[in-house]
Amino acid sequence: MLLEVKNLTTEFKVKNGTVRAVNNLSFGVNEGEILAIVGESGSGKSVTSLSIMGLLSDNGKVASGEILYRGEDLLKKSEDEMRAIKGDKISMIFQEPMTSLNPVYRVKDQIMESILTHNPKMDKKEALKHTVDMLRTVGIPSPEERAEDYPHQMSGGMRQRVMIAMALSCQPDLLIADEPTTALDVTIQAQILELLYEMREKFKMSVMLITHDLGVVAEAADRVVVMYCGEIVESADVKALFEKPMHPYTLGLLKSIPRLEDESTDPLYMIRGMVPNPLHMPQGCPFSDRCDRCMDICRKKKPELRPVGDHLVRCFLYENGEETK
Amino acid sequence: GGSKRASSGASGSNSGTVALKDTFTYAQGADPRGLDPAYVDDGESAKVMCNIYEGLLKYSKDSTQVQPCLAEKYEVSADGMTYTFHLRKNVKFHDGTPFNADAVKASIDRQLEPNVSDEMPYASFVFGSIKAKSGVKEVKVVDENTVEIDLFSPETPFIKNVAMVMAAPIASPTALKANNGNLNEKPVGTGPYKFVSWDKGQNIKLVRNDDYWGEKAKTKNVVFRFITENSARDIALTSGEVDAIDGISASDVSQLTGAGDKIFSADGMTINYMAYNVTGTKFKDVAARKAFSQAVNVPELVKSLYKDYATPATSIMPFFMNAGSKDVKSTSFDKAAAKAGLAKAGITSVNMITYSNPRPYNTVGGQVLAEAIQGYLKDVGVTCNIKTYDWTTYKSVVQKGDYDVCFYGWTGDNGDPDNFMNLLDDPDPSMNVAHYNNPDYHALIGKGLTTAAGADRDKIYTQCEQKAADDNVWLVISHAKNLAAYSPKVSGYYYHVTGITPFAGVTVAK
Amino acid sequence: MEENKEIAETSSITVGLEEKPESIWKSVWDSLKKNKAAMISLVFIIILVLVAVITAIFPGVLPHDPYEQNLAKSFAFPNAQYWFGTDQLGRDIFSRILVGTRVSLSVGVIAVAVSLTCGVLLGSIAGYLGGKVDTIIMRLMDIMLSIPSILLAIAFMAALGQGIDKAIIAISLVSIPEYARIVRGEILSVKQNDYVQAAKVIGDKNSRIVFHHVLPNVMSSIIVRATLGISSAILDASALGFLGLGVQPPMAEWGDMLGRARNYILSAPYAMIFPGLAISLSVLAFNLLGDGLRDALDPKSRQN
Amino acid sequence: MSEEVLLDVQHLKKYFVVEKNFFGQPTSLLKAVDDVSFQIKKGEAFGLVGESGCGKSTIGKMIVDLYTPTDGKIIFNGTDLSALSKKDRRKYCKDIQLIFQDPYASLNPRMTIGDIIAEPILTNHLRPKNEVEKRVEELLNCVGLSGSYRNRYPYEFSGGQRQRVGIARALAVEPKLIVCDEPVSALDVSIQAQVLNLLDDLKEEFNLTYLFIAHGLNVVKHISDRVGVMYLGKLMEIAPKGELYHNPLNPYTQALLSAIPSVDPNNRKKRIVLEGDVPSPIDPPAGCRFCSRCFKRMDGCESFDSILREVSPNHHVACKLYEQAGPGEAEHDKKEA
Amino acid sequence: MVKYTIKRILMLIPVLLGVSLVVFLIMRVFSPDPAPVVLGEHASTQAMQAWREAHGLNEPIWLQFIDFLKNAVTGNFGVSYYTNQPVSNEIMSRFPATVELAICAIIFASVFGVLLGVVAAVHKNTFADYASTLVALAGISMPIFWLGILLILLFTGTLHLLPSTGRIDPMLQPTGGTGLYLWDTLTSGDFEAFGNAVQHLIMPTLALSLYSMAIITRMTRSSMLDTLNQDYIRTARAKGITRRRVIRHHALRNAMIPITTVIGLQFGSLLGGAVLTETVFAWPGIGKYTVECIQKSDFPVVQAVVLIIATIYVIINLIVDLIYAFLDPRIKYSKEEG
Ligand SMILES: Nc1ncnc2c1ncn2[C@@H]1O[C@H](COP(=O)(O)OP(=O)(O)OP(=O)(O)O)[C@@H](O)[C@H]1O
Ligand SMILES: Nc1ncnc2c1ncn2[C@@H]1O[C@H](COP(=O)(O)OP(=O)(O)OP(=O)(O)O)[C@@H](O)[C@H]1O
Ligand SMILES: [Mg+2]
Ligand SMILES: [Mg+2]
Repeated sequence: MLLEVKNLTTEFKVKNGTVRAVNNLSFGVNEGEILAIVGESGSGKSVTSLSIMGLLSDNGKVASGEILYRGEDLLKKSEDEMRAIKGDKISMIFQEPMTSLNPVYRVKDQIMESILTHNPKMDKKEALKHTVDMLRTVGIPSPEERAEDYPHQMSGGMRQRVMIAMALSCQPDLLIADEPTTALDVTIQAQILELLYEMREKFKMSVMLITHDLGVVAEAADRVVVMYCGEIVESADVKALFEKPMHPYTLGLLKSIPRLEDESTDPLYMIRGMVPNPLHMPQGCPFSDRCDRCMDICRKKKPELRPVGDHLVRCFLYENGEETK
Repeated sequence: GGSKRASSGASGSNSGTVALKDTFTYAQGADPRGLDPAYVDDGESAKVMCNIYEGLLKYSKDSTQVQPCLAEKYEVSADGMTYTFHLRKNVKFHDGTPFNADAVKASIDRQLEPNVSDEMPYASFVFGSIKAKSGVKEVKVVDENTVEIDLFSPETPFIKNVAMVMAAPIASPTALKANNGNLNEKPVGTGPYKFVSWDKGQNIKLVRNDDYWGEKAKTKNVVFRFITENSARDIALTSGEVDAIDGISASDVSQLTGAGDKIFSADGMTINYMAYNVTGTKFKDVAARKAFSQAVNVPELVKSLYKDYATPATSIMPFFMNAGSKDVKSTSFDKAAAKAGLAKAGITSVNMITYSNPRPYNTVGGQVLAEAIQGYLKDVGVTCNIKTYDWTTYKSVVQKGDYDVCFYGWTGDNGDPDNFMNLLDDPDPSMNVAHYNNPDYHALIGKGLTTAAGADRDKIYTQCEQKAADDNVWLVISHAKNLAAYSPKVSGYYYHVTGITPFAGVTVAK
Repeated sequence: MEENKEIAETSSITVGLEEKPESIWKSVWDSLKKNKAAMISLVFIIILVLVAVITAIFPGVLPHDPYEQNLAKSFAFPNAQYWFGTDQLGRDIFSRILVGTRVSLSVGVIAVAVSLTCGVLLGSIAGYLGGKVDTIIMRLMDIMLSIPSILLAIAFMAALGQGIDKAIIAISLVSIPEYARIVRGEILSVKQNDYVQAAKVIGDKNSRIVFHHVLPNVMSSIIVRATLGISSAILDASALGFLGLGVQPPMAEWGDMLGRARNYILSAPYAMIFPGLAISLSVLAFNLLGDGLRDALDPKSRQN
Repeated sequence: MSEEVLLDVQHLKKYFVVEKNFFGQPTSLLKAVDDVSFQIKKGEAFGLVGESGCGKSTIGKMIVDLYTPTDGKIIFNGTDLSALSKKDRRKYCKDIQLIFQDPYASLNPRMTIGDIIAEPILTNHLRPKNEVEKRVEELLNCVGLSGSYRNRYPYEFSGGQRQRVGIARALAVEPKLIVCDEPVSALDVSIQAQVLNLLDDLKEEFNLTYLFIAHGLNVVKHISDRVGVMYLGKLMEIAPKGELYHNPLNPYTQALLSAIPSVDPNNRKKRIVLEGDVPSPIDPPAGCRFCSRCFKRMDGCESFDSILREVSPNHHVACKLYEQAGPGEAEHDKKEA
Repeated sequence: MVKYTIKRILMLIPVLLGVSLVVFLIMRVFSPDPAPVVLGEHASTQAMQAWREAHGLNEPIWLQFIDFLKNAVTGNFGVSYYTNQPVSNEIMSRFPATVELAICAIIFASVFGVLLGVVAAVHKNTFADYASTLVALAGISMPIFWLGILLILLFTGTLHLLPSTGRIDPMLQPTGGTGLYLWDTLTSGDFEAFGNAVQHLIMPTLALSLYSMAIITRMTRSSMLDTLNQDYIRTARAKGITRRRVIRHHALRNAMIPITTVIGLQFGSLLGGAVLTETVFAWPGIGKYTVECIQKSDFPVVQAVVLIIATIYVIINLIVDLIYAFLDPRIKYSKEEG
């Protein structure tokens, strides 16, 4: 296993208390696989990735748990050691291509910075050449010229390509992609996803793909982790998950998306209510308020994540290893 | 006028053994307006100019008695209309031009019609006006070293005017020609110091004139620095940035002496007064004016406002200008009488106008003075509404005459009593702020002008003063002392009654 | 931006929707209450206001008559009788500072009120109407802004003459452009908001849109500016007073007291230290309160 | 749905001036909407899709009078709105309403929900004052919110709830036509469905007509009857929903459809990936706007007039491929599953 | 860019015209009559009338204004009423003092303001943050003149460390040159004079710059906090570069964009603050002189000074805008209006 997250809990201090954004989270990423993490806004996807990268904002900290990269706990590493890993072994691309590049530096300078940081011996000329190569690899036309551009001179799709080029410039083992296509147009979204698959093949790396779009998951992922309110509610191989979603939340999500194939004019399936406030979590299962199949116990106790068939599910319906009807 | 003055000036302790600095730095409150005696009217200019220029005559060190200077002697004709000056020989201007009768004529002629210009504030005061047939009629060059000046009518003050630092000094005719007749920026005279440079707002530097005809100046360089704020000057002196300062406020004296600095204090030629508007509604009657005057305890007021650095006034002129001053009887403090008198006159409120800036005759500024008087009048049930204006505005406001009482003052120019007393006879309301107009008084002034200097003349002016006191035209408040402070290392410093500061005798120990 | 919205969404839900609704001002107040510095300042300002009002209504509470001179006791060192000493005319500095509160506060408040009104009016017209009107108004403001305000104020004072009313006019005049600019900028940005467009779509008239939708949303930044503006008006007034252009005697004004005492800093430093402290502390209080208000009015901080 | 046309947009254009010379004359134009015509029938939901910046919102804003058209007509119920004076135009406010994309920015944060909904009623004098409150409650219930929320402020609500308030505000004037400008794109998946269902229900209940603007074809599909596809200020294709999804004719529509990932890991399709980005709408090239990215580009596209032609009944396409084509000859592309 | 600059310079003309008109109106229509001051204690009513006539003050105001404009265009601002010297001489002899002080102050304020602001932002909610916030609060709350006097009391009155007045010991004063003593003494290699000039500059600079420094500190702090929250900072951190480089290279560079505006604006307010500072420290500059001239109704001087200061102010704003372009590549001037 390339990366293993064990019992990760991340908390934020806010005005009125402490928000537990990620709660006792455990999962792993295998060499060469695409692991998708899905969940609604605020379910803790980004916080998980930021915890791995050690990029949490000042008011947040990992309260407990381990993050093992090739067996070594990243949380125990010094700042310098972490810096050597970030951008080199594990790199990350972000949701907002429009704002994730520094507006005052040329594209080439930003990519070269990454290369030179991790290859201090390389001279500038060489780094520039490598930069142009990377830009070409991610499909930027006439890369020599575009390398001289400032980010604002590029479209969103181009910027996301630049971000990818930058993330891949040191050939990382693991790429964390936090909703890399959400902010982009449909046709551009397709381009970027296509590029990601290509790059994965080319660089033989693992990808942790964060998204809230189940379509993207179905298209791209090998395995899926579904998060809700900072916890994993279900996790399985991608085919298994889409064939037989177990957790009522996963099921709801899948049913509520309008599908192209769907010809009926029936109303869409709706998940009732809203995500609870992280400061006022319900006592029992966080989904209990919105669940169609909520039982008494759900409101009182928190279910455990347990294996059910080839899934891991956190629901009292599967208390006995199989669905209770 | 005679003079008997208590001078606590810097005693010239001629300790020849002490090593001397070659620079004397003096701080005053403002830049001179200019350095051409014909073009300026302010004390700050005078202090600098008196070191560069000389006139035909000069005042003696501690009075306004005239003494020879560039003229070795002079004669007045019997009718008092012709003055003949015998000039000193072998004197050169700083630019090398020889000093002679032509130079004298040039210096005076430029201030006579038709050459005189608007910007020459003292020209008519010193030399009169040909149009108005007063003052100088003609300057005649008798020979290289003799000049004859003819007047239109006998004028006793003329000889004092010739010793003034304004208008009267003789400037180099070559320099005048080279600078379009205006030496404001490039003064050239015959004095003990030569002009070096003037950095506006900062300083003026002078250097010793080594070709001086008389005793050479003792210190090589003189620097005048311009520091507006009183407190800033005080600090500059205590911290050793400058060697001497003037215009210090009375309340800082103890601080300065405490720091080891010395104070120079001598009666100044000033009067600080409050004028009643005698043509106004409230103070038409002498009785009302008298009652108001009685309400103010002048000695107490002066003591607290000016500490020991102004003398409570009992008459218009300081004693040293006119021995008779002491005999003048003025209205004195009487609270009960004041209350009764004011009630009788039906005065319950008074409009006062005053100026905000400190003036040479009133170092605390008109506002503080007005407030103090406001306080006294409150005790007798009269409300004073004070309106304060800065000096610029004040002069225009005064002109309009829209007040019951106003504050004003006067600094003497030449030590002649006419220079003071003539104020109450001036037809111009901006000079004669009380709007006083009395035929008897007018007659006295006219007589004084033509009477030859001496005891008889002094008596005439004493009568003037008594008349003004009886009529309660002014509430005379104080004669400011000329206050200056200098470091104990300085010797030979003095501040003349006319407000000038000749530095030729000053030394500064290292 | 994106993230804030999301945090906002998740956190806003549980405000137990059946509870009594909470007005915006109450929540601003709640969040202001947590800011210690702002609360201390607020208390200080309330005390200032009380002092100003009480000394005006019951001058008897003052330890001494602030206008009563006692020439015999001029420049008394601070002592049990005269806590802050006496000034040149022997007046009690402490009483004068208390009375001066009224002058400083009213200069601050009135000047801000006047300049704010004019500034808001000009800024709203320029910002909302745009086009030529905007250009003309803003050029005018540019002209005023390019003369240092203190010089402009001094010139106004020199022209108008001395007096507290004149000082207020001068200070108000010179601070109009700043308000106009701020309001215009805010209006331009609020104008872009969808809710303003929504108001147009439902058929609101321009005037209603400005007064109902635009201005109230600019209000919070105006309030903050105004609070900070009071502090700079107090500073400006004291600067004018210091230069001897402030008030007519015997009125007590802090800057004026300081300016007069300046000539005696060596002999009577207390005569300038205390008025200076009074100015600094009041200015500080208004600044801190303004900062606190800004934080409290910031929608980001209100969400939780 | 009747056959009566409620909204008829004819040759609508909107050009923004991006650069002026010293004398204030435009030197560069942004053609946000360039000669667009379509009709919406009473009771119909017309979907308008296209990528960011193609001019969808601009059309919507012209219809609700937030922008003044550069050229063209907007005929509502037989009246040409673009020819009316400002004052007369205002009378139509209550007939045409807009729902905004951003539920956070479209509600005045200083007003209570009740006031926000009451405002259009009062402005347009639709109810006597004393009935307004009742009406507000009614509207709130309509959009699935409790009437007791009336005194709350927008910041106390979630995005989905705010969008409901926005819908209630639009409904308050009892409009005939509602322009929905991406009403769900800012919402979470689970909330999206709630709002879409609500809009669907309301349409039935109040016999509304929708112009429904969206980014992607999947959202539009559920709600609209007919769909128009836009690209760079021009309409590329208009067809009834079923027709468009099963038989997209314009290559752009095809690409757009194929870009939507399917929710079935067993059916990972080969998608059409377009090259490059949408070109800038500033001084766009003549001819077919899509030709720089088109995978079926051929000679003459650069000079194609880009006019919609009816290829089969009710199916209009602007593409060189169908320039001469009658309905029968239309190239039937491989259908996307 | 060149086109933009030219356009901006052209736009100065109406502003400066407006400034001239405003000052002209204030001075000539509303201000007190200069005659009594110019003519001094001995001014008679008649003399004053003659003087006004001679100086064209009896002409219709618009004629006076046109006259003034005509002369101003040729750089002739007339002659000071009070000293009879050409106004340009009077101003030029005092100008360097103010320029030197203002430059030192703005450098001091910028350097320390940015430094404190960055430290405060980077160490938010720590002692360093509170300390610099405190300094900033003190800076915006203390009247300049009071601070100046306190400094004098301390450094000159009590400690006798620094000179309280003037720019330099007059005997060390450099002659000729630019009038900027630091520059003049340094270029002529006169280090004693340089040291002396520095000593004189310390307190005025401190007093004048504290307010601006406070404003810059606050601006820097908030701008840095804002920037540090930006996505691209996270990107930079994800690259594995050092914290220091993130702050200096990525955050500060972006934060500088709004800070530059504030610094530009502060330069304007420094020119105003100079009035008070120069008064307190007897600094022979243009600010104090202008106040004196306003009070003396020396119209020609006031008109010229205000026009010059306004020009400087507007030019500084222009420069700030140009610096923007350098700092922020997103700005394209060709498309901007004003
Ligand atoms: N800096 C922070 N301070 C306080 N709370 C935070 C912070 N960052 C995240 N959170 C909280 O953590 C929770 C999870 O946030 P996270 O950003 O991981 O969501 P997400 O799943 O990435 O959602 P999205 O799809 O919107 O990106 C949220 O409830 C949020 O309120
Ligand atoms: N007020 C305006 N001034 C100048 N250009 C504008 C203005 N409004 C819109 N545009 C431009 O017009 C074009 C079309 O904009 P519009 O908002 O209609 O696009 P859209 O299709 O709604 O996009 P999105 O999906 O991002 O909402 C864009 O290029 C936009 O930049
Ligand atoms: Mg996220
Ligand atoms: Mg849009």
